[in-house]
Amino acid sequence: MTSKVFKDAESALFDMKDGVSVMSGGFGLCGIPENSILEIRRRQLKNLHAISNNIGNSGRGLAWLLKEKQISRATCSYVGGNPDLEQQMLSHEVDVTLVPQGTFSERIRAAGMGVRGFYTPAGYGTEIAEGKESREFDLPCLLELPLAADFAIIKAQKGDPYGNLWFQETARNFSPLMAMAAKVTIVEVEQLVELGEILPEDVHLPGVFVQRIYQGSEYENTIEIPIFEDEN
Amino acid sequence: MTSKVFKDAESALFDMKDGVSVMSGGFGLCGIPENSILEIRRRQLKNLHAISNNIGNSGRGLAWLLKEKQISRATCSYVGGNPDLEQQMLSHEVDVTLVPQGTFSERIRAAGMGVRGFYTPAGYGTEIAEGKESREFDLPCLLELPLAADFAIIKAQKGDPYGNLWFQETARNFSPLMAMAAKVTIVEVEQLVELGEILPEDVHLPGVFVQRIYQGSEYENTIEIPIFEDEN
Amino acid sequence: MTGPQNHWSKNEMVDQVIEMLEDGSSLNLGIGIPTLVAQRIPPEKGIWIHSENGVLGVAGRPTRQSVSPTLINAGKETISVKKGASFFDSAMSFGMIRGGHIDVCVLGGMQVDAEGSLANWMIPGKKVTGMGGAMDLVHGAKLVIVMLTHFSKRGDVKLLHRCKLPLTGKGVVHKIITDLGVFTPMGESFQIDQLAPGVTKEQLGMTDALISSVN
Amino acid sequence: MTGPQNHWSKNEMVDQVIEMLEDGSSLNLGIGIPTLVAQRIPPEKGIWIHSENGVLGVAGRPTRQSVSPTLINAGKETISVKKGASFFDSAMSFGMIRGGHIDVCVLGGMQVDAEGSLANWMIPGKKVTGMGGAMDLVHGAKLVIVMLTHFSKRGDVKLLHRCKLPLTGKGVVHKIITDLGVFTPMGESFQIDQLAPGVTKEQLGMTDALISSVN
Repeated sequence: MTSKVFKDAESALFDMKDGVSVMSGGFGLCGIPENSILEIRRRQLKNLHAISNNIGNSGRGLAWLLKEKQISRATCSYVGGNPDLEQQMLSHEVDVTLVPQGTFSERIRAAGMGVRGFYTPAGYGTEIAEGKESREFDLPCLLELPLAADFAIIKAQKGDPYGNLWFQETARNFSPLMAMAAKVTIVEVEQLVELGEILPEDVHLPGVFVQRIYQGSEYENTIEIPIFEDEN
Repeated sequence: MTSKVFKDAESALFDMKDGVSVMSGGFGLCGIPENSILEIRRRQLKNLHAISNNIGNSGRGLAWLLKEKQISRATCSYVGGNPDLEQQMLSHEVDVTLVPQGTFSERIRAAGMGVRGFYTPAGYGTEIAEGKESREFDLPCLLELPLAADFAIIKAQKGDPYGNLWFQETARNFSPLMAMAAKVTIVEVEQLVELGEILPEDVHLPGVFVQRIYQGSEYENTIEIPIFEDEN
Repeated sequence: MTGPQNHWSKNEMVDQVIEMLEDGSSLNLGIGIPTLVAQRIPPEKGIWIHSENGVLGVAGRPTRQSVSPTLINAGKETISVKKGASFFDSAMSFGMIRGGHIDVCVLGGMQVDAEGSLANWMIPGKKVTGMGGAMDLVHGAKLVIVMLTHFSKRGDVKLLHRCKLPLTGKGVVHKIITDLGVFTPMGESFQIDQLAPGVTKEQLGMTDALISSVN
Repeated sequence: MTGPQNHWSKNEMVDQVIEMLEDGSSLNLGIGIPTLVAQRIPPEKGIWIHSENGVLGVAGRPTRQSVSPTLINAGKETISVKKGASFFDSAMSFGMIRGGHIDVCVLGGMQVDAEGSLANWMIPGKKVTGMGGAMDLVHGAKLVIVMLTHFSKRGDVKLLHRCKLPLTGKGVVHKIITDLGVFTPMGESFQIDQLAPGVTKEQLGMTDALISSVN
């Protein structure tokens, strides 16, 4: 039986190619898959379609790839806080599609859960509605379609060899949803634990959604806006 | 501030009336809200619309209410194993709507999560599709609408005073979804624990979905089909 | 009319399913004969068994000491789980199926037809069990297998050109395993993939037109 | 043109929000001025603060000892949580909002209009921040409050008959709190619920037609 456990980012990302779509977990820099992103930079993959809430932030995360002009298309909800993306969006180097964050999450979940489309009020009556089907329920709603990807790169605090995952605090965000929505999901973990070490009730993402897992290293875990009690 | 914690089933169900719709958690008899169901029997509420995967089983659970002719309408996915329901369905005492189980779960989730409708392939080309809108995606799909209720009665292994819940093993099933989809969600727990005792990462259902909670008692926790190793 | 003597036992039917499973794959087992599959899979195949009531990693039966009322399969039977199992709610459970994450799905059936349609949830005027999860389970898995006895108690063959009973799913079945053989629905007829030892084509109770080829 | 001298401070604006909150209610706070609300809510009100990146039960700032890189709010600022907090994924987080389980939502804005429409995500040709969660947050909460300064830096009033900037949501805002007062959009005009002490109607920079009544 083939193991899902890989040695490192280099071995786990072996078949990633130019032009693929890649979902990347994390909110701002919280919970981002640092090792996998750095491996994509090392390999200088080009023409990527990045699907991520922020496409990096503060010059880090996926912004490492923006700086190297590796991303040609981006699907995200927020550009603020990411000067690299703002600049390449304005210069048309990156084709940016903005999606309301709740619709973004639900579209990714829909792809993972086999839901072929759904109706949401978000964005009705705005520019986002252009070209979309609308329909009246208790509120007027837009039809939104699943958002899938070739690869998902995500990070979890703990994971076991089957790929069962446990996320810490607010680092969960989009990661379990993306794991469901990609053809190949590659997980890096702070701690690779034994099978059975995560209580079956407390598994945040069942391993069936994970294709590859490896123990990450040298995490920066950057805090973007540190504010402390009694210091502001 | 009004507390969500009630003394018992009698006080927690104080405003439940004849004719309301009630979602009840549980798969067969696994994870059913025994105390709340028995309280509905004690009060002899009539003309109820029960929404539950099995509407009781083996003469227990919601079948306690069927025996007393308290249920006039049922929405469920499976009748097998529930002779009380089968008989009252054939005699037209209970108006039964059968919903495919995955559609049932997703419709309840949709009601809870504010999704106004979704497309699923389940049931396409079958009797279930009659009168429903269909639409071609990669597969032909049916449009399904949210399923909500006036009340949800559910059971959890552990709960805290805000209503954060933790479920044991396969007793989770429909319960967290129903808690999201009802106007008033009433939870009974085996253990009422202190605020903070359930690790924030391991909360299965955040308390914001719960209106009332009480410590249950005298659980039967009936096993429907006990089969043991080396004994069959 | 009764079936031929040389048919497969239930366990031999189950072994046909097990042969189709790739190591490490995920598998949903329907109520009835399919649950037997769980008991016979060699642990070294590393199969992950899903039950739609919210568990992945079903193992064998519990002991009288380890049994838990909150640990059951979709047939409401007591089970145990293996290391690495997980529990989840029903929306997630059916999302795994609908989203194509469960490789193989094995269901029981009343009738199955050459178009790959399945009927297994009601007999009009006689019996309604409800579809349970079956209408969802037939969409999504890469391999949908139906296990059923070749003939009904009345002696009617269950493999038809078109199902007469209300459908569970239309054009969804990939493989059929009966006590007489393994079949593939081809649209207007069935391909015979394999016959149980000693069983002949004539014993299948199917017209020549309904059998497209013997593999 | 600059605003009047007697306007509310940011903290006084925040206190207007806090007065509108029922004890024990749930509250989502947008990026910008609204995040200040978290710092000033009296703990005895028992408010549950939701941040759409996946947390319910946001409390004050962490200390240098307790700070965690994985514990932030939607503004990417470090936070702490109170007892009874929970973490969840983004689909659940926005489901809480969309499903109407969060009682109150407070957002910042660039423009807001008499129809209750809000613009806060882009200035064509100048600045695009993206809508983030704002387009979802304006649907679902029982009370949607927009907090913004009454005048832009250029001196333009931000309360308009109809927004000129691209909308975040159409007809979604229930209350508006500026540094000069509290307003309710009525369709064609705004109702003045309250003015900051010493502020007069004339100082609002709005035509008579745009003000329907003084409460």
